Amino acid sequence: MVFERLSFTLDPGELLYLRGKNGSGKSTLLRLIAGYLRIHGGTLMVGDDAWWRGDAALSEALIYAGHDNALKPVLTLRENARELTRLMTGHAVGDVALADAADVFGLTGLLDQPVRYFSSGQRHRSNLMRFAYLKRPLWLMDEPTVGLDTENREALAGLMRAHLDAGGMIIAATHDPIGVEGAMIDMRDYQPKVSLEEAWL
Amino acid sequence: MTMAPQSTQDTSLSGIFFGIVKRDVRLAWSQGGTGTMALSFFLIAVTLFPFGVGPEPQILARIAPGVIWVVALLACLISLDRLYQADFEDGSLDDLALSPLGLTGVAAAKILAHWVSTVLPLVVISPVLGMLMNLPDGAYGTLLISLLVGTPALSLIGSMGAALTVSVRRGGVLLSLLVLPLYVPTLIFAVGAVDATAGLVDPTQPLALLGAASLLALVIGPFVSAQALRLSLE
Amino acid sequence: MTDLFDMGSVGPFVIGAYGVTAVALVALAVLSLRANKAAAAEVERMRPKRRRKPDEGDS
Amino acid sequence: MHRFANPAQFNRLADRILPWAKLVLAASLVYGIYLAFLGSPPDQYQGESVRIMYVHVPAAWMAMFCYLVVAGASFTEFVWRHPLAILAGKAAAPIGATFTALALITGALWGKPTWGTYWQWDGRMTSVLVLFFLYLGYMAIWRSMDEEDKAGRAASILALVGVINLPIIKFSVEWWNTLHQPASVFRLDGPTISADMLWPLFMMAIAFKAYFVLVFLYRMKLEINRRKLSVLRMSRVTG
Repeated sequence: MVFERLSFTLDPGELLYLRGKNGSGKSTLLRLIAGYLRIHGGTLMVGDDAWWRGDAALSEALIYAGHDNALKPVLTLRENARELTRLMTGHAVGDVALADAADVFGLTGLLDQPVRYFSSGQRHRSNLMRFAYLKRPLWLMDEPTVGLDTENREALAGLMRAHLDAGGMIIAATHDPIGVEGAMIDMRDYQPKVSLEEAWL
Repeated sequence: MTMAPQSTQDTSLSGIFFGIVKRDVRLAWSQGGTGTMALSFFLIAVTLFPFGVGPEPQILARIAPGVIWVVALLACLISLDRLYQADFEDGSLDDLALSPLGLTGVAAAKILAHWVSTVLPLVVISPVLGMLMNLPDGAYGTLLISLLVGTPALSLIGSMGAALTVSVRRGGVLLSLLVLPLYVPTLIFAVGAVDATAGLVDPTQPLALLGAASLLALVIGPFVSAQALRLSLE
Repeated sequence: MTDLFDMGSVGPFVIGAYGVTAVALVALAVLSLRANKAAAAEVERMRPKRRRKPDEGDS
Repeated sequence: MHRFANPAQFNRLADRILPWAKLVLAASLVYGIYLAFLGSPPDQYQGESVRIMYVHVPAAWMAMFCYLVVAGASFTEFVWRHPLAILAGKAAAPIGATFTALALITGALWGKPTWGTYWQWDGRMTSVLVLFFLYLGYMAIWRSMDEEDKAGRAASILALVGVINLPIIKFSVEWWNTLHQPASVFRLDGPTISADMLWPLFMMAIAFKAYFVLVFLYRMKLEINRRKLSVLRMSRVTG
């Protein structure tokens, strides 16, 4: 059991930061919302209908960016983006949308280079690019600012602000403020008192 | 007002499905893919048998179907542990799980990609090995049919093993321990069919049983693989 | 009624079969019991200490 | 935690059953051995070697029974996520594997005097051999992953897939057997079972069942204690 009695509502246009030391459940909460984990108690609601794990409607409404960059080193950045868009929508990604997305993080020059030559910073930015070329209302970001220099942090902040203004929602598990104001939850307040495992003793 | 995800209305599931198949076939034959590995293993391993058993044509002819099928099965097996593990390691399994197609559909697409990219080449090359092994002339047709009808079960059942061992380091050995017992029916029926033709007996019964085994694997393969993959995502 | 020892040439196989079965089942039982006793002792050793002085180090 | 799933309650139940299991085991074993050796006649064809049947056949039955216990535990794990049920699978598997190995060994020891070869690739024996590999796979998965409960659920999936495939494997092996051995081989527990041969068989079967209950309950206690240890150690680490 990682946390309990946690509940919040997020309205369109709002950003929620998840604070807390490592292992306090930030990533777990994000992965739970993304539908990877099984909920022991409580429900995940969108509007008034509940979402279940592996529920296609759930996955079509969110973009999740975790710690490792889901990129195939053999393929170029453009091909990776094309494959991800096809995976999520079944259609090809528009070249204009892709060019704009690459431009946001200054990756235009690298679009046609195989990812295996990228530095880890470039790979991380390539992973964040998905928020630019995929149109989904809910963004789930796990430590998005790791390894970003100030210029790219600004780019990310701008991207997030634009998304919020368009009525999108963001949940970001991060320690440092990106400069985009938003509500905040500290996982420490929801540490489990009696863990499920106690019942074993 | 929740901003409706515009893409939901026109998500084409078939587009996703064949997108995954194309991607995986391409990856299998690109750098670090398993396509070439399985094919070269198949060729080398079969040619070992004459060295072991001796070149007498009658002996080779007698064991040809069994050897070709067992080595094809092993070649398929060694290419399976990277089926999901590669995606698991670089994090793209998370994206696959989020695809509107659903994990079962994704598993089916990856299994089809594995069959096309790794197993089909084995089937295409098998007549050449049949010659090496002095396979009786009449049996080539049934060998090809049995491989075409039987090998899907190898990919489908193997996929379950690969999904179960996706988070296991060096899961290849464990994968073979899990999957080989389940391969027994397919192996028995397939070799039975080819032996039947060699013995001028009608092979339709074993071929029918082989098809049934593949159909059962088709029913449980993708679903069980999806459940096992979901485990590794937790 | 047969005499236990005049089973002729088959004797060793019969005795062997029963012997192997006995050895295997007894071994499994003893191993299971001993492992359980050890685990139970370990649980007892760790649990009371945790209650009385929770911060005492692990012995 | 579910009402029944409470480990303390299970231990109490186990402690009530254990004395009875020991009693039944002792009684049925003594009477079974007596019947097997002194209380039943030698077979008119095989002579004394038929006595191996009284150990071989119950062992094969138990091999199958234990796998059904494992499959049942795996099924409850997926339908009700019952924390104790998955341990039942883990506890029953080694017992099942032991019985399967015994069935194979005693089968070979029986084959040698009767047909001159230790291994006959007879349809039923080959199925037991494949069952043995299914056990090995199940037990191997339990130990293969860092997190035990994930390993347990993976093993449960395999057990369920195994139980679906078992009849198919059995059929295919029998079909394959008739293909290669058209001559009707003397069936292991063939039609020549006379009444007084049934009694030792029945008694030994009861003895093996009682043995199973005894060792299964102790292994369940073992698994529960192991789980308690991991919880204690984890809580010690996380403070």
